[in-house]
Amino acid sequence: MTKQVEKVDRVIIRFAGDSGDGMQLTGDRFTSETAAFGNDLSTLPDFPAEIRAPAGTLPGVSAFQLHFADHDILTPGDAPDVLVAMNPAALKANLKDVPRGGTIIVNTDEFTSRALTKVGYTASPLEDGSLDGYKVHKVALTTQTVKVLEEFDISRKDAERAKNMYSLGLLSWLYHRPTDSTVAFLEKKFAKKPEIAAANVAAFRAGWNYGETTEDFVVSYEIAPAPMPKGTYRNIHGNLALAYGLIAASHASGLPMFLGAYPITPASDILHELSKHKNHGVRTFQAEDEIAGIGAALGASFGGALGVTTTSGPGIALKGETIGLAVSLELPLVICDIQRGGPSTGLPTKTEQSDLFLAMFGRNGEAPVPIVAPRSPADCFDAALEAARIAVTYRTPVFLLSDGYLANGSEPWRIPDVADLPVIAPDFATGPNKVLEDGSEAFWPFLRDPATLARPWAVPGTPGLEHRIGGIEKQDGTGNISYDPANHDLMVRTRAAKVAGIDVPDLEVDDPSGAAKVLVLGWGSTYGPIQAACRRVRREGNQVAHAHLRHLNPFPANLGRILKEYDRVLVPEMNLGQLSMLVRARYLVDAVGYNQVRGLPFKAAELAGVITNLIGTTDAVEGVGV
Amino acid sequence: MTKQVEKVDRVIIRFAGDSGDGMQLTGDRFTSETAAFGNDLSTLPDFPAEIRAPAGTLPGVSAFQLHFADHDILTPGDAPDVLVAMNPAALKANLKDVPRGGTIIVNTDEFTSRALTKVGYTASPLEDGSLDGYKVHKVALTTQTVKVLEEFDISRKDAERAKNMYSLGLLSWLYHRPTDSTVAFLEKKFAKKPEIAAANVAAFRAGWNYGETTEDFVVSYEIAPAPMPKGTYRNIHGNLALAYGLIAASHASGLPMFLGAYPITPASDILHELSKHKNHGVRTFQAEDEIAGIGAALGASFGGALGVTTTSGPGIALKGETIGLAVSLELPLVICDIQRGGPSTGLPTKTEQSDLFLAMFGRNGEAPVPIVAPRSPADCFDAALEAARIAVTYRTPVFLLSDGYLANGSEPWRIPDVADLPVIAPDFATGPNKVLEDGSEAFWPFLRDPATLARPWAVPGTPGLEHRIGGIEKQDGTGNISYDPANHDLMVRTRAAKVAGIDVPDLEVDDPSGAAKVLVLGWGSTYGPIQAACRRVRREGNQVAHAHLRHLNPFPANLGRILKEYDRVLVPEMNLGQLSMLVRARYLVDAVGYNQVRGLPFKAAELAGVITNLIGTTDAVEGVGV
Amino acid sequence: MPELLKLTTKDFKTDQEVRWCPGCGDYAILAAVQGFMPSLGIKREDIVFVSGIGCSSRFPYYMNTYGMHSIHGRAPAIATGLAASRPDLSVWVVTGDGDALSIGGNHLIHALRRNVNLKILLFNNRIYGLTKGQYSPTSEQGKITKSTPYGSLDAPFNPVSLALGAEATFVARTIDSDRKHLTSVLQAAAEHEGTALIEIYQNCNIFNDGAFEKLKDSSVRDRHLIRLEHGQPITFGAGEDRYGIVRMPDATLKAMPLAEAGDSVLVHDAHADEPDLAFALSRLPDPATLSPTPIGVFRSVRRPTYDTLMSDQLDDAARRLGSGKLDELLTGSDTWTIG
Amino acid sequence: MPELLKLTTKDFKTDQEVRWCPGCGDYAILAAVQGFMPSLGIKREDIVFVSGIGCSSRFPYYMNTYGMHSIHGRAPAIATGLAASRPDLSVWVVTGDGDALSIGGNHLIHALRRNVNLKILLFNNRIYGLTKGQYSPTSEQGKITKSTPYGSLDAPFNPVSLALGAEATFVARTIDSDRKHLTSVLQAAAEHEGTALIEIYQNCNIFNDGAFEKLKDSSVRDRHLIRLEHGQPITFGAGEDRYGIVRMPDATLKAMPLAEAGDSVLVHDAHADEPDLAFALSRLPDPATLSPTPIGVFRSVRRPTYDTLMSDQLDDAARRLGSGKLDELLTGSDTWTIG
Ligand SMILES: Cc1ncc(C[n+]2csc(CCOP(=O)(O)OP(=O)(O)O)c2C)c(N)n1
Ligand SMILES: Cc1ncc(C[n+]2csc(CCOP(=O)(O)OP(=O)(O)O)c2C)c(N)n1
Ligand code: SF4
Ligand code: SF4
Ligand SMILES: [Mg+2]
Ligand SMILES: [Mg+2]
Repeated sequence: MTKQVEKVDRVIIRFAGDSGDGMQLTGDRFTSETAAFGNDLSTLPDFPAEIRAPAGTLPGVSAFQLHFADHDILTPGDAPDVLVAMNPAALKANLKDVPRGGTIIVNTDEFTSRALTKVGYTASPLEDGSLDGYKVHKVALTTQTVKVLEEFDISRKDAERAKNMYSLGLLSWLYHRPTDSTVAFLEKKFAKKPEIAAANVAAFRAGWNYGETTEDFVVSYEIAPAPMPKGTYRNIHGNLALAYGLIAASHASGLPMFLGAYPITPASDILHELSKHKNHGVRTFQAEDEIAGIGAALGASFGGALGVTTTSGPGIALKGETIGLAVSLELPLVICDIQRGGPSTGLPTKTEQSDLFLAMFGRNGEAPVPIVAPRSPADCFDAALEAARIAVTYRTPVFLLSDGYLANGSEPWRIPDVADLPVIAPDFATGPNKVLEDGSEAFWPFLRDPATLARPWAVPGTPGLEHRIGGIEKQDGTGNISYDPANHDLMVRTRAAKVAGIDVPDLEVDDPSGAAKVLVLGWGSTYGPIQAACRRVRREGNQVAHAHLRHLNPFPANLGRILKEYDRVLVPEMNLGQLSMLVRARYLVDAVGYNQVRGLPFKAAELAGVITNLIGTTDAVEGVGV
Repeated sequence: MTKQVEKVDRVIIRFAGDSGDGMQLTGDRFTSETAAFGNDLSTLPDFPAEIRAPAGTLPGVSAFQLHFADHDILTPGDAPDVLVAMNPAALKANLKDVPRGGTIIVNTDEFTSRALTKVGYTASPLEDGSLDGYKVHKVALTTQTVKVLEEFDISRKDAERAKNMYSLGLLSWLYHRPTDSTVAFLEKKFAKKPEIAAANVAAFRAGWNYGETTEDFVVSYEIAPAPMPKGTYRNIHGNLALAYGLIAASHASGLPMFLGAYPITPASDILHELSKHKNHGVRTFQAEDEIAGIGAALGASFGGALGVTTTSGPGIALKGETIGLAVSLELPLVICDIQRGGPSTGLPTKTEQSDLFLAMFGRNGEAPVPIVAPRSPADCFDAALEAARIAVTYRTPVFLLSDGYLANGSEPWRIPDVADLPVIAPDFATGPNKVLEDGSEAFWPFLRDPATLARPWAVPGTPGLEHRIGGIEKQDGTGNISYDPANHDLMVRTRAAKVAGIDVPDLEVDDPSGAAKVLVLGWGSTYGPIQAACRRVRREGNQVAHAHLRHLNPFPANLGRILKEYDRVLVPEMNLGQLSMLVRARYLVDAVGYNQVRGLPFKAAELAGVITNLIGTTDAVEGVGV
Repeated sequence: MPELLKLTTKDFKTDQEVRWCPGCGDYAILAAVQGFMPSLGIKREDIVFVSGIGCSSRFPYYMNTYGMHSIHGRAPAIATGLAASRPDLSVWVVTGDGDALSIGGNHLIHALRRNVNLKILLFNNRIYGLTKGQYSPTSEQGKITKSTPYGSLDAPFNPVSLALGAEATFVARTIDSDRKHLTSVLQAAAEHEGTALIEIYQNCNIFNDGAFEKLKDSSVRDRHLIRLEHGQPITFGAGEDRYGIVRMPDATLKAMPLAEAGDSVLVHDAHADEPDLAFALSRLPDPATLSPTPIGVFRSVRRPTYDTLMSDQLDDAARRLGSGKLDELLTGSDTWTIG
Repeated sequence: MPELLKLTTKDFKTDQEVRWCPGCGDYAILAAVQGFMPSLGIKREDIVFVSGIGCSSRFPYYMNTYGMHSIHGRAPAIATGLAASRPDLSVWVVTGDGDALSIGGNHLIHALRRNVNLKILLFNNRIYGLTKGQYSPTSEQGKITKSTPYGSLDAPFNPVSLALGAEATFVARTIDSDRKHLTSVLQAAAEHEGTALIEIYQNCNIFNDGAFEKLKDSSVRDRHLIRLEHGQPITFGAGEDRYGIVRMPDATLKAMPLAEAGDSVLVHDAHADEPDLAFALSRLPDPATLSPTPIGVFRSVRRPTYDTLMSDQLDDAARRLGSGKLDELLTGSDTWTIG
């Protein structure tokens, strides 16, 4: 049978199954194939908080969504074109997101009456007409896989497990993905169990062949590679990019890195990754708790290392006192908060942007800390470098605010040329910096650089610069303990001025027509959805501007001016309005928030609607005004 | 010799000496005598962070300032009329605050050349003319005291120590204070050492007699009692009033109080005080740290107690994660933050208002917590009651933001009639609150009161209401764990709505003429200085309005309207502008801050100047505008 | 009372789906605890389970009593406040090796020295389960995990030694799969007045499978497991290979073939005033191989409990001073009256 | 090296005025440490003192080395990061009984089990000094303080027992006023590779005066003080009343008149693999009266230090894989090229 080939410009696929079905791995592999093929892509894993929730239940469903295209895309997509559902729970949990007309591939083997009852289906949705509006492919994935693997000397359980590779093979066929990398991957992963490796490869190939042969699939799809700037690319997750950014900062500054961390979702992977790179001089310390993690990092900074701590919201809530100490000591420290749903334990595996206030204000006393936020998975690399640059240059703790969506999402990354990376100069103190009245020389640990207001960083081992620092208020210059009222006021204002004066690039506005009246201001991981929404709005003939903040503290110097250039400012955030509050207070601009705390990124279509509505009101208002 | 008696309306005295000189005790006694006499008064102790800094040094100086008058006063006074300086360090540290023409009483015995050198005097200020502009009384306090006590069977050291009572006697004579209470006090304090008691009484009397006899003092002063509302009064410190307010809340609610606390300046005294009142059913638990302190209090709340935790800024920075849990569990909890100078260890014994942001925002996720602040030492009583009322009624943690100035300052307090205290109704759940679809009854721990949005509080021991709660997001109603996106959004908004909807009295504005264009908006302990400043401004013929917030979250419903009624809003704060930022963000009002972080309360005169200047600009602006 | 209540295992189950991985040792412990509860003779409403965070800490959701799933490491502190203010309740803490010994180590040792009336069940699987497999403070040195790909560096805690060093009045160890033993230890803990720490070896079949296999596998376990019983000689082994624990001249304990050891085999005394023997017993197993591992009650001694002492102070004060009157308190001794 | 440096006590003093209360035991400890430092033979710039918060924690300001006065209870954690990343430094921690055992208890026990190269001086005055006199985790039960006007309820920690239960490799105890003994213990700690905990009994003459008087007063101290010396019989007492420590049949230790005890007097072995004896010795004093109190080195054994192990892992990796190249890392193995 010859099959049709259709060209399409973009596809969104969601793989969904039980926690134990290997959906994350399947998604990762499909992503790798897609990346290697040269499409632009964006991914969104979504898994339960339990390690392995009871099989076949709704809370146990694990999903992975992938959006790929022949052009530059920004989000993992709003609604899947294709849903692969490994069991009834996966179908039930995900069906509502698939638009009518979408494609659904189901593993019919799992649609037993017991499994159906477990999730509350009284009749099989495969039979009762509830899928009438969709293109449904019923495949006996388990049976077919087991059959293919009969020859192999492996257990029935292992054979069944390979069904995810079978489905991957089928999808790979369906979208013309290159298969070499998956075969290589399987051989490497199961290097110690060659029989299992061979079985998985066989299942994968069988899935491909099934697509090629069966009459159930008559069309396959081609998505041309996306035109991207010249360069060498890889696909990268946010947490990996963040870890690499930190290692790059260590190279760029010549400072050995010391990570003090306590495991917590969704930050743990950074600890895992960094602990692999000991030959880069990276020391990783799994502390007894978050306070010890940051304490150890601060101690290492005192000793001349690039001190880093990684955690999520609950961990930041514990580190507040030590961050205050770091502010008072004026030592470099990079604090990574991979935000998740709160408050309290909240939704550990879901994304949210609700720690901005905590980062800005979560310490006793006036304790300003610069804040940097990445906008996409790959951007975590640059943001980490920028956080380290500020920390080292200004001798200050710096927040790097990523989130669960960036952490686990992935996209193609053009690998930077190492020679182009910024240089970070630690500029250690090497000798006295003060001539006393009696003509003798001294080292004053709080005598500042007049340009940056940074204090000197003298590390133990440097002869003649022995000094003591601490969390009690210090005399300007000498750093001796001082309870003097005027000195305290001076020091509080000086620390504030130092942070306020950090050299931050001007904010760029994406306003192609220059005629927009509505500005959408965002920060962090909402970049993709906002930008995608703006493109939609523009495609419909409306004008809208988009500016996205990398620096939340201090704000870029031109932010106030930009805000005043637009009639309306919309601030979409995955919180109840934290940036919008900061902007309102600072610039007295009536920024309106669009807020969701659903543990999921915004949908571009929804946001586009909100923007369009707002554009409507602007016109109305103007109409009245003129 | 007959002495002149002059009538004056107000006096400010500052006692200053070494940490070991007993200045705090002397000040306290003088305050008690003054209170008993019926003057209005306000006090400001100011002591070093060290327990006993080396004798004779500037950092070792301990001072106590007292302002008393024949009329209603508001602050401990800007500049002392009388300085009692027990040694050269005390003179040097305090002289700059005494206006020319002021009175200085010095203990000449301590002005040895060694003591002078220690603080950097090259010549004795008593001789070199540097005190020419002041009325100086040189008294050999130590020698005279020791001489008086020669007869007593006590050590030389004990005799020398009594010099503070000698000086108290002298000042008591100078201002016609009643002496009985001090004699009674000394006899009680040294009940176990009668010889010491007698010696101190003798020294006290001798000081009085010295004033009566010596020609050095020719005038004594009378300050008539202040007219105050009818009632029984006592003098009270802020921390004591706060402790009493909590005990009163325990009585008013019928909930046994449980305090979980870890000692920290300036909050420890609340722990000390509460631990005395076991016959009021108060349990005090000195925990291993601040996290355990609040954890235990929360555990006790779960068990049906009035859970309370007391600390200062560094402690709050540690409690953030547990406060988030309390927000998520929706259990009553009173969190007292006696603010001190920050960041980090900062200035532990000095006052500041810089934890407002921390109280508002110091938790991961969206975790709103109501905030209540007292305005004067005695007001700590009412504020504590109000905090408890909100906590119990709305099932929520509540912040009570006091500060070091309120904690240690004192003023007369009209003792309330217990019958007038508000009733706080814990309203425990006693039975099922939900009929399920199948007709059976159930208890749903997150089914809310539609008016307050409070959830039911079912305490262990109540049969049939067994339930489990936790920090993971809960399903609306049932309280079961839920990762559902829409439910999370709903719960986040519901918790926010509950706090936003707390019943808070309208803000009252003090604007006697009704013609003011400038509004001064304050919160917490700045009440006295702001009100005193406004009176000054008005006395000079200008108009100014003053409004003072007890509730920082939620704001009173009429705040926005009030702000818009004035041309300019001034927000004086002992921080870099925290309330002003909240107000600007919320109401888009261009509130200007007047900010100081000097560890000391504002001076009324200075504030008055700032207000007058601002009134000037308003007129100017208006002139242009019209 | 037990007769009156007539509670059954079923009464202690909730309607919540249990969400541990299939095969997890937590299931066995849950079943044992639910099975044991009716014998306590305490009403369901008077029992509270408080936990921290971790796989194990999901426990309270499955117990039809009052319960709180709190935050990581803080359960002993939270339970202390509850138990100290409500001595009428039976308060149980469920925690993991990370929860109790890493982030929560301080609260644990302070609870032990205070002797608050808490029963602490420490599910020790020598791994962080919930965060997917990092090493824990009880993991053997050199352990390869996600966070230690080249092997962990630090010597593990021995929870029994640590507890004894922290003035614990009751310390025991048991194993998830040995329901009978587990139940007997629960029983002993429940009878103890004060803080009881029970270390439960628990298999995490996903991230640290077989960690205690030697102590469970019936074909070998008798060679590695010492069952402590108060008043009984301390022996172990099977068939010909039976050993007794004896004290060596250098004061340490050693396993010696029974024949050789003869009379010198030590007799277990869980009620000894001093924890010397209990501590020495806790040192017997090799931290890496866990052999030979004593299970059972190491120490169980009486010391007044914190909650009772606290209640006594309140009662005393009320007796001496009368129940506190608010108006008297507010008035104090130093007042003046106007008008 | 010591010869080359020619440092004196004076070199270790700073220009900062010492601000403890007159008569405080901290002065004596400071003098002893400043006096001891030159003998270390380490350059001033290679020494760091890290402290928490408390009276004792002001210590670093008075040592002319690098120093950090950090926050309450966290010094062991901060120092761990410093020592682990800079094994070339000599890192000392100064802490109090509240700082180390109350808020900082967890960091302390974890530092001990990790065996980071830290020398921890725990100034134990059995009270909170800086916050003006609340009871501490080492205060005797029933102690009347500002926060416990009716007496404290909880049993105190015995810091030596706790440290031994936490896998410490070096634990010693000494007394502020006995400069010679203090110095000898500092010496032993400095020579130890790994975490050394030294408990120093320190008099707070303001809030807990005389807490250790019995152990200091030359007319009685010999009756209460046991001076431990490795390899020597464990004896104490004066004149006729001399005692030896013997092990009783029930395995506990007891003081017995020397005459009676004869050969059975135990010989101290600080280097024993197992901490059994050290632990038993730590239990000798009555927690309330502190008699009889052993001082000296309880335990000193070798175990690889955390910082060395960590450095070894880095060196190994560099040796095996070559020093890390950033471009290779960033490129990884799965790339595609465009253009
Ligand atoms: C403050 C905080 N830090 C870290 C975490 C992440 N976390 C959750 S459970 C856990 C450790 C779990 O290990 P264990 O206590 O041994 O329990 P188990 O899952 O093995 O039963 C960690 C690190 C958290 N939830 N909160
Ligand atoms: C987070 C925090 N909690 C509490 C305090 C208050 N505080 C300072 S020192 C101290 C205890 C001091 O006792 P200890 O450690 O024994 O030292 P000492 O003063 O007796 O030498 C306390 C509770 C603080 N500074 N920071
Ligand atoms: S990860 Fe381990 S401990 Fe957690 S539920 Fe699964 S098997 Fe049990
Ligand atoms: S309070 Fe005690 S410990 Fe602190 S300095 Fe004074 S005497 Fe020393
Ligand atoms: Mg575990
Ligand atoms: Mg102390």
